[in-house]
Amino acid sequence: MIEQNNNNFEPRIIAFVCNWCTYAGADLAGTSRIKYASNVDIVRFPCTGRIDFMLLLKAFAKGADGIIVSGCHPNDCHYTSGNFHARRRWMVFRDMLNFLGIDVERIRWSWVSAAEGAKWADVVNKTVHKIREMGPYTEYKKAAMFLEKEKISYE
Amino acid sequence: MSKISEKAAALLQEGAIKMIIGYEQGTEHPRPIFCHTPEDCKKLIFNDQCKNNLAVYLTKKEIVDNDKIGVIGNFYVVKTVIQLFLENQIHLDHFLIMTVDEAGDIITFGNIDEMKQYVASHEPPANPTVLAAIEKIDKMSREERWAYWKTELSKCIRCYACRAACPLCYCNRCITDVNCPQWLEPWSAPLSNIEWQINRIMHMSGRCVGCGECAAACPLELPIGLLTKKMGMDIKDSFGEWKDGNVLSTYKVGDKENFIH
Amino acid sequence: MEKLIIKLQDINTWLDQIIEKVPRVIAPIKYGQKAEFALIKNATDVHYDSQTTISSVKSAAFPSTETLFAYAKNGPDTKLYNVAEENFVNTVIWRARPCDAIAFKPMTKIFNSDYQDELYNKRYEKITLVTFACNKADEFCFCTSTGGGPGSIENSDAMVTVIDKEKALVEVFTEKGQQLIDLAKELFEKADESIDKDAVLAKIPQKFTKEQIHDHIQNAFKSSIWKAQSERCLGCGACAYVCPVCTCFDIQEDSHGNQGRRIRCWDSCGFQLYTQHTSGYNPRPNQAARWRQRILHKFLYMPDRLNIYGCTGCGRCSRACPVDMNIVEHLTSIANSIHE
Amino acid sequence: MAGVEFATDYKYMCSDPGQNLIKQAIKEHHLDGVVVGSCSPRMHEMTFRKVCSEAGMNPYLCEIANLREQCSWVHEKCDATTNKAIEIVRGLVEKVKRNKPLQAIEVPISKKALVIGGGIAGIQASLDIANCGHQVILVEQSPSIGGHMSQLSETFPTLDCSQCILTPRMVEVAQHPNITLYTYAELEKLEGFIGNFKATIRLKDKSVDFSKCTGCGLCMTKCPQKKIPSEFNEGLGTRTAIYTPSPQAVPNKPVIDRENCNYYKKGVCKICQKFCPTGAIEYDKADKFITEEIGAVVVTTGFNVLKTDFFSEYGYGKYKDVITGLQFERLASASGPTLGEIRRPSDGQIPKKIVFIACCGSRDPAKGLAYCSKICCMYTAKHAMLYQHKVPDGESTVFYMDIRAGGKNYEEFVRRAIEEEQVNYVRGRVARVYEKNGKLIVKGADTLLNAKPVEIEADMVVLATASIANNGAEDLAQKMHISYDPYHFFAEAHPKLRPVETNTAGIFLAGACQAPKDIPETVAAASGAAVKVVSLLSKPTLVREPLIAVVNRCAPPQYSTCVGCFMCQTICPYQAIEREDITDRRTGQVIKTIAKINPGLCQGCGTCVSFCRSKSIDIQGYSNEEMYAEVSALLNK
Repeated sequence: MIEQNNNNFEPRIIAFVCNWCTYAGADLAGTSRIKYASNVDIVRFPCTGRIDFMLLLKAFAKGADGIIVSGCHPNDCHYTSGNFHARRRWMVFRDMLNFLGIDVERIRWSWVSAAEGAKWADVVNKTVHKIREMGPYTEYKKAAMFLEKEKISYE
Repeated sequence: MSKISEKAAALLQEGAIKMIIGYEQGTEHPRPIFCHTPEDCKKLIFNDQCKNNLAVYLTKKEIVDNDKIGVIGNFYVVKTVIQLFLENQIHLDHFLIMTVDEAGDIITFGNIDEMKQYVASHEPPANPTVLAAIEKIDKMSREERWAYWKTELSKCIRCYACRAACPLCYCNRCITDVNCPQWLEPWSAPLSNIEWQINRIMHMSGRCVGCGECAAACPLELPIGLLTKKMGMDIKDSFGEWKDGNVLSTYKVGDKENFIH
Repeated sequence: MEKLIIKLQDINTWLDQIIEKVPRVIAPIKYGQKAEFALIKNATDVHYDSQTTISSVKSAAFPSTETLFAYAKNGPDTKLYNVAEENFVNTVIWRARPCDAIAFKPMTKIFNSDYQDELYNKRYEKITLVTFACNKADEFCFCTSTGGGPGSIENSDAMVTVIDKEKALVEVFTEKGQQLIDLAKELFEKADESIDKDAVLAKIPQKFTKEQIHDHIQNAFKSSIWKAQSERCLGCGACAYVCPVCTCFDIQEDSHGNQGRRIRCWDSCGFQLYTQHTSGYNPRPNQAARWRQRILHKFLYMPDRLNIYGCTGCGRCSRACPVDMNIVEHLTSIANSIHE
Repeated sequence: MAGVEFATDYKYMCSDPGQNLIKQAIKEHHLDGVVVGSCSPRMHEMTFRKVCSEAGMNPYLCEIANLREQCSWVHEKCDATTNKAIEIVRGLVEKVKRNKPLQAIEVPISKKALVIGGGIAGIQASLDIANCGHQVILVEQSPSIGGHMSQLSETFPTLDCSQCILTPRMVEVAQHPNITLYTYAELEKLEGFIGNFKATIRLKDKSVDFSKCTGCGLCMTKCPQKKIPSEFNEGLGTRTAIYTPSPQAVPNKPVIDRENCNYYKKGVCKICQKFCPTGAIEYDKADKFITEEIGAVVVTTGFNVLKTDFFSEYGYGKYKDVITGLQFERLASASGPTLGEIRRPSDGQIPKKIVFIACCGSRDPAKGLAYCSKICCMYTAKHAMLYQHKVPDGESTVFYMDIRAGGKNYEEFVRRAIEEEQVNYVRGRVARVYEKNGKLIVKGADTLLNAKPVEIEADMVVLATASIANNGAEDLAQKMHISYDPYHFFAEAHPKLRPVETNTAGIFLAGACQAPKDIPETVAAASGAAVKVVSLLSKPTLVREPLIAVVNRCAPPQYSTCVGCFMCQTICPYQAIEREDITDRRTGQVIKTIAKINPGLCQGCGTCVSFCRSKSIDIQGYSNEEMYAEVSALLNK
């Protein structure tokens, strides 16, 4: 339910998180009843290394205004090095997106451990706040809706 | 008959080599030629207009069989051969890799190390117009950059000449042909065109040898060469010089992560 | 048919009239060092002094991506919706070349050979072709070898031939053409018969005849020439996508949850995947087979089955090819090769 | 939602009636997919998947929508929250539609356990496992097992002598046929996964050949280095450079502490070698490394206490007579430097006035330690009591915040201290301790007498300093890939239901390395962890979740879309990616070489999946199609 006008605009945010640290951290936020903005939907992956960059782009194409990518802190990866490989991938990916004029400021990268429920809530709130300031991300979705230029007669 | 043609013809006569891939004069520019007979070798030329990355043929089953093939390629062919070798795509004993020096004499590489040495010492200077174009885009605002690339890449007709011309795009199933899930819309449309390029760049990152053939191949002359070049520059900044070209399959604990909070 | 004269300086006035009245006017504009067809809003946008455009103008009737129909699933039942009529608008293709104009004949035949392709027909019948006779050509042009020519009037609605620094000859062949003239009657006057159009046309030597090619290839299926010619072919789709006659397409789905569209988009017989079966078997296992298909389809199957010719001699495929697969060169060598 | 055949709700889906609802639905509606909207999958995924398989559905066709921890508990009650819940469910419905039935994987188990840390927890766990007939490797970093418990004098609430109850256990460990004890050793590397770990252990060189040494102790009497503060005595006593931590050490054979040995420092001395009757002394030997195949690990590395120098307000440890609780234990211990007499470290006088300060560092966010150290209330009461027994005419005062005596006979014990032993309990914080003409002045406030300032003159002050994680705990956790909390205590898999397990399957916790614990709790946890290990090692094979990567296969002539670039091999943290030749059945000639994932080694991180350019690797349970569908569905209206 994206409001297209900025006042009372509620961002849609997808969070891509690893199962062992950030997902557990989010659970901890839950068990500790820490309240945070409900604009975020969490998608659970085994490891940040598993997160395919195409899924981020798809999220934008389908109308996400912001994205959170989060996993275990360096050296804490449940799988030893998944987050290191992911980090490198993000570095190249981020530079490339930026060069193409895709708004990397809308992607929040973070490390949130299983013990950092409060940090998770904070990451979500800060991101939601930032994206609310930035307004809806229409450019990318518009480009995705190219076919719509051909009118259909819905009788 | 040029030194190149003589040498090539000799190689074929000796019989150890069944075919030689090199350059001949084409309609407007030099183009690849496949010499099967000493007669064919007469057509062989080599100059700085010989741009095609001949290594693209070395992974094609229909061209490479068990016969030994000679290749008289430019700098980037040699560099690509190293990368293909590191990626387990070619058996070096199937090929005789050669290039030509300033004097027009053939340089023959006996092994991978000789190629590596050559590559380390002969890198051609970056194309100034490409660098200028990149700088121009870097100076734009993000919105301008988006507008620029959207307009440019909207023209893409998805003929995949960029893919076909790239010697490192050797997958026998490209991600564009994966339909479960359909990562990329296979039809020409602004976003899927952009996303196709993003995939191409991500898949090339750390592997790209920088020959620029993707851009040269584009019938619509789209500035996709800037993307590969820029990626190369970013990678150099972040991870240092091209070594064994597997930047994304390795890591350092100390990689900079100024963007992760 | 009527022969008229228009002053060169009036041509833009005429075109602006057309642009004002016709919703979609497509003409070559400057594109880097080259030219490319595009929608124009001003007569001055047109780039006259150029070689053939990179792409053909076939997309005016056969877009690279188009919706066939839309659908919406609601519980058990699914509804289908047609493409709206408003998408099909009157179109003038300005400064087409004779080879562009001719190309629509085989295209129309192909899209109506058995199934009548409504979408193509609706687009095509709205097109008016204003062709300019070619006064220059490059080494890739070979229309004279494929039955066309720099002054060929075939399939044009009107043809403009620049005669000298002052004036141009305007030949009107169809009602559609006449309607464009009527938009600016005052600019035209009758041409006298003495005008020698051929004198100003580009000279394009004939390299071979349709018949030669046909004779040589009809029994050449097993010939080794296909491998020899296609060795350097990279197997991209550039040639097919810029070709004015290539009509191969793919059908795709664009579905979002419970609704979506069925899409038609360009495809090319040059791609390995084009004939790949699910079983893994590929009847055209190598580039040689695919190159052979391209040539035989255009120069043997089409003439035999639909009595059309699959090539207009525009030379775009050769210009677009990353490895200079020069079709004239190849066809010539076929024409000169002994029967196999 | 498209494809949803049946939907219902129930308050406690995980309860028996709830589970039956699911079973019935599966049977009645012939379901081939189930989404449970409930608490976190980390809580009950297993439960519900089991329910599904009991109802005849493949368990991996069941997904859990996390509507509690990640929705209802963290958001206000409003439409937006409800919508989010709907989205989460929609996402998983689309995912589950694409889930494939999977079969669990069986792998062999190395029937041997590794216990890290030889304190009471490690001793207990080792004995329990060993007594069940399984091999145990016990690794202790110091020269002797026993840990902190062996330093204690008496133990609350029974006041029985710590060493009297511990020493027999230590000996039992040393003599147990199923226990291999490595003292003066450390875990160097831990590879592999549950059931199949490979542990590399560093055996620090002792400079003494234990096979020759008889433990006569002559060397220790001859060693010229005599002034080294003894760790065992918390610095209140001294030891030699070649030493055993205590007379009751197990093994009771000395090692040379290279930092303090004249030979290792200056290159000359070798007195111990001269005097050794069995020629057991061997200098300059390198550390040894051994690797062991093991099935499970118990981490029992214990804790440490803050030293007095942590406390500026109590003089940064510059007052000799301000000591920690652990130091007091040594003074009170019959085997201690004062043979059990309470004497001041400064002048050896018997303190007539003594002050105990509880909660030193603990429960003090300002000092960075928000948690309660748990044992201080009890041992402080014990200390006061022991003092009163040993110095009947002495005066003891305890400053406390509040008394936490939860535990069997704990409250009674504290009451006894206050009522029968006349220990003076003052409720209040101590602001400062300073020296004034040879006396320690303890300045505080009595918060019961509305913060009336109190100033007590004392001969000795005992700080109940906070229990903290061992330094190096973080490194160890990272070596083993287990998680830890902000205080570097190791984290359990679930605070209530899985208290002795870590998030890493096959690695268990016991004792104070997890959080401050007293002896009974530690022993209970150790036995608990032991049972977990035993139940694991008793299985013939280990059944593992099939959530692993696979390389696709397709029709000839491709056979697989994998092109064999093998760049995934450098990515895999488990060396699980091997090469597979596809050969022509008739000619036997190799057609192509592709990647193959070893299902035994793959842990399912999926890093190779998102790295593979041709998308030839996919991961079961988190497949490309599944994740793509889930993400799309979250946003599709």
